[in-house]
Amino acid sequence: MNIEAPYSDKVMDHFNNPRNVGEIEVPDGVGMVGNPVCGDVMKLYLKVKDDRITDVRFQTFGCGAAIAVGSMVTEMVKGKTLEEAIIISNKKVAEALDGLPPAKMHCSLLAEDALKAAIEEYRAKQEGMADVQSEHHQED
Amino acid sequence: MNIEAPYSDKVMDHFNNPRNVGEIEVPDGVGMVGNPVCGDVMKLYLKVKDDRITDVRFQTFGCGAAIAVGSMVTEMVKGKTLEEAIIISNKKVAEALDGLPPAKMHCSLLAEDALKAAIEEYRAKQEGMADVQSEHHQED
Amino acid sequence: MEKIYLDNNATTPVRKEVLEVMFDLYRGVPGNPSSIHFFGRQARGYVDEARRKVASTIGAEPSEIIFTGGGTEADNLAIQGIAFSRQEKGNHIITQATEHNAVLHVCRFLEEQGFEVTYLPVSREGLVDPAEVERSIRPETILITVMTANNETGVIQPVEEIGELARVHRVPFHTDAIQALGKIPFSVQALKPDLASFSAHKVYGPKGVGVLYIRSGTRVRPLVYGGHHEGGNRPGTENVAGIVGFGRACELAIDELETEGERLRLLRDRLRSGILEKIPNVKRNGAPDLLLPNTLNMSFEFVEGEGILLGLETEGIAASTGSACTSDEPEPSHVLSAMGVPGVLAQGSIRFSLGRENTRKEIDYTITILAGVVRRLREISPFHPEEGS
Amino acid sequence: MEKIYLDNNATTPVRKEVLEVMFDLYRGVPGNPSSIHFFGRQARGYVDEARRKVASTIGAEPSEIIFTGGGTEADNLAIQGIAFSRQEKGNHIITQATEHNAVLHVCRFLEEQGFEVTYLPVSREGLVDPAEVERSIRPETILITVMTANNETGVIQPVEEIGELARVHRVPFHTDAIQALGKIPFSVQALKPDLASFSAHKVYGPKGVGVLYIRSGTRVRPLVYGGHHEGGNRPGTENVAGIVGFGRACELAIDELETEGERLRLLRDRLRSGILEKIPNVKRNGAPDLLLPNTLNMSFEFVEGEGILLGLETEGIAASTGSACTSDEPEPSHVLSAMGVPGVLAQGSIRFSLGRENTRKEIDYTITILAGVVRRLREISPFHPEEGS
Ligand SMILES: Cc1ncc(COP(=O)(O)O)c(C=O)c1O
Ligand SMILES: Cc1ncc(COP(=O)(O)O)c(C=O)c1O
Repeated sequence: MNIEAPYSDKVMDHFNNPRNVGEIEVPDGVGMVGNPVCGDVMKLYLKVKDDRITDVRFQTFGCGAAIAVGSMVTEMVKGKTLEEAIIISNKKVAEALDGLPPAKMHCSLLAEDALKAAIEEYRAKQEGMADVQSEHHQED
Repeated sequence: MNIEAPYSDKVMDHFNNPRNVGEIEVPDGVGMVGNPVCGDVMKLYLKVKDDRITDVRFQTFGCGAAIAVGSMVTEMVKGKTLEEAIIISNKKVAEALDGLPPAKMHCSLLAEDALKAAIEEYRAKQEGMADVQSEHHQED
Repeated sequence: MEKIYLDNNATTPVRKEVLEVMFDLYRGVPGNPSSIHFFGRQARGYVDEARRKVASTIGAEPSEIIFTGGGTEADNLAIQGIAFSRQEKGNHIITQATEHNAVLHVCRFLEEQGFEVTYLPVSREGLVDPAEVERSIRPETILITVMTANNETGVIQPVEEIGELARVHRVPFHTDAIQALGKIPFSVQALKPDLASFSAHKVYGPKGVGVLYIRSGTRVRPLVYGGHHEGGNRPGTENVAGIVGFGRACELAIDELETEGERLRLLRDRLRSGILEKIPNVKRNGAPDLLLPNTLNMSFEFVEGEGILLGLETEGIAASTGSACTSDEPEPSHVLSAMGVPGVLAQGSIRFSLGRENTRKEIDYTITILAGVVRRLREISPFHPEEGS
Repeated sequence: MEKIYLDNNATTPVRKEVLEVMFDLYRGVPGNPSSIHFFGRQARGYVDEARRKVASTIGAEPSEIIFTGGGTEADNLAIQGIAFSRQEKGNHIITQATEHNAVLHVCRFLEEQGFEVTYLPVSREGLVDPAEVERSIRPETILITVMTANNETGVIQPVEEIGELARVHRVPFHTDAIQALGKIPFSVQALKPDLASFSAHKVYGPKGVGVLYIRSGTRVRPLVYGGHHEGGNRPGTENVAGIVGFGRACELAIDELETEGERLRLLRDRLRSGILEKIPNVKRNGAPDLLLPNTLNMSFEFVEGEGILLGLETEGIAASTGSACTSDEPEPSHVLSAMGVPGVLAQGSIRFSLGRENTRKEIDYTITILAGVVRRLREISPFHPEEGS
């Protein structure tokens, strides 16, 4: 009878063969969210060119769902512009994985949050550089 | 395995074929004990000659044990002198039946008590008659 | 000697179809439903499926079904659970005199704890008067508990009216439906109780498994603590096989409710007519038109019930005096006493409760044997007018 | 794929010999033990026999054995039962931090009811200090409850010393011996507790059956009311088949205690050595010399436990993170936290609990698979020093 599988085949595929695992040596943006004491942490690295994500990597400390959403979100954002990427919701990630068990939906938030954090970090750095550049300009 | 029989074969025999059931038309002593609301009543009739029990009958309203002890006690006292009969304890009745379940030991008291009540009634009548006789005597 | 079992209100044999699913499960599903691995998820899946089956049997949502360790525990969880969770709202409980001890003893315990309990009387037929229920309701009333059907007499109470009153007065209503399940239609959609108790072993399921229906939104204080199981209402590792057995038993009971109910009613009526025809000085107990189809309670004048049972047993027939209780309680049945049956007559009362396995032949045999037993015992009785005067 | 079950502390599969007696009983003994006819007496006989078996397994008198609806209920009956029956004597209870929720949650409930509870700390090895128990005893202390062996770590507490202290100070002593039964010798003659809890499904018996040992003369307030069953301590129709299954399971467990205990200890040690050899950055949890022979709890640095479990499951291996609990509790194990295991490390802890069906081959396979899973997860982890720096 029904040994209901805990996860969809897609989740299991991303858990067993996670895409885009690891770090980017000199990232343009990095986001790290979660709390290891509560079980899940995700770190996401971006390479950005002309407002477009050219490379993305992730690392996860967490359960199977947390790993799969990390893998999936990297697949979803690669090649996207930052505007397109930042509106990717946790629900979209979960849908792309053919769903998550209700108790695991919170894991998909990790992916959304890590992505947002990385984009924000990138933008903050950009603004900082812009400021620096404009300051330079004035000095010239 | 153990369907422990509730009662010994002897109890069942006396329940199924009770001895000395019924009344004595003109008894010398009658004892009735118990309370029907609590479940058990025994009535015991004696015929006495020269302080010896020549006939005995019983009636019971009650459970199997109460019926069996009535039957057994009548067997035990028939032909006995009143002195011999009155010392028959409920334990002896129960033993003669090869024992009773603990929860049913109180039923054997019915037999002892009904017998004692009947003997006492007989003796009270005798004393009354003796009194009457001695009164007669004085009158004479 | 083939034995005849006429004590199905005390307990029923586990039916073959139920045993099958239970043993398949025992053999194949070793997991703890709380474990997250496949063994655990498999067990959880079975428990969830059983919950759906029980729920659909009584017209409830699966989330409203709490599995317990039996009917007694279900009654306790309902009554203690409501009493202790609503004690700031009030301390008054309404029940009635012919409830099972699993209700009455809880009420007595609650009285020791400072609650006040009204035990409503019943009519000679065993019925509670809904108007009396209504008159007993006070501002501090926090629970009304009235059984759907009585285990000793089979009398079916006017629970729909009582439930309606309870709703109007906004008092939570619990019903012990343990004897009703599988014997008469029972739906929480129709009756709308806030809580209702059930027990598997009365419907050909295993002993030691019960259900408390708790209407969504109703809160009870648990009896035991220790985990998240059953929504925190009844912590402890689930009796998976027992629960699955209950689920299957419900399913089958519902399928067969009408045909089997009708069959039992005919058999029961045959037993009744046979007894009345063959044995003089017999009284029927309980409202004749408001009885479970399988139950017959009769008083045999001048003789005592246990003697009758032993006489029947000698011929292979098992019935009972009132509820299943050891004979260390010499008082007559509280149910019959409440109905005004005099003590001596109550002592001579027998409950015949029929079940799936009984046949017409068995009933006819029982009538014959019973007539002989009663005649013989009356001959021994000091109260029998012909013999004892 | 053959599955490997390494979660025997969560629950054990019902063993064949136990199933056989249960099945025979379900088919052959339809009675309610409270009924006085032969069906009832037969059921009563089986319950009595099982009671004798359980009693002799732990060195108790049959009259000291109360059957319950599970281990959680047994713990509750002991703790609530003593607390509420002794509340005029005092309101203080002593327990310790690594108890099962079936003890801790009851204590929390009792705190809400006005009792005071001291939760003693444990050492890094998971052990309670008997001297601390003694220091915590006050005039108003009415109960000390300390488990015999922990379900998550297998750590065996110094219950003999604690029991001795309790006796000297005349405070009732309860021990949750649910994980000890069948794994290490346990006798109420040696330990002399006033109350001790057991659960059938931890010793290859059915789920939903427990036992509370109550020393003769000790009184507890029941959790439920409704009849004379189990001496009034636990009313409700007995789960006859489950009780009989528990009796048989006890008998077999005692027969095999030494040989099976030794076999499991060797297998467990093999698993431990294999892991320590193949996987770097692993920490063992719990006093190494005071462990149940079948239990191994290990923390794998840089990775999270549920991920490990899913990796193992993919290869057919079932283990657990701490106690069987659904993952809606994201906090790390309260047991490991109490032992001072840092949160991140506690999140990476796995309990392997071995049982009768495990083989050397399974253990060797598990070591290999586990090494691969942990390596792979560490490659993904942001915390792993080689990969993540
Ligand atoms: C009406 C009623 N309520 C409660 C119970 C108790 O249920 P259980 O035997 O499952 O504890 C019974 C049967 O014993 C019953 O007939
Ligand atoms: C130490 C301990 N206490 C109590 C329990 C609860 O017992 P049960 O599962 O029978 O309710 C368990 C197991 O679940 C346990 O391991």
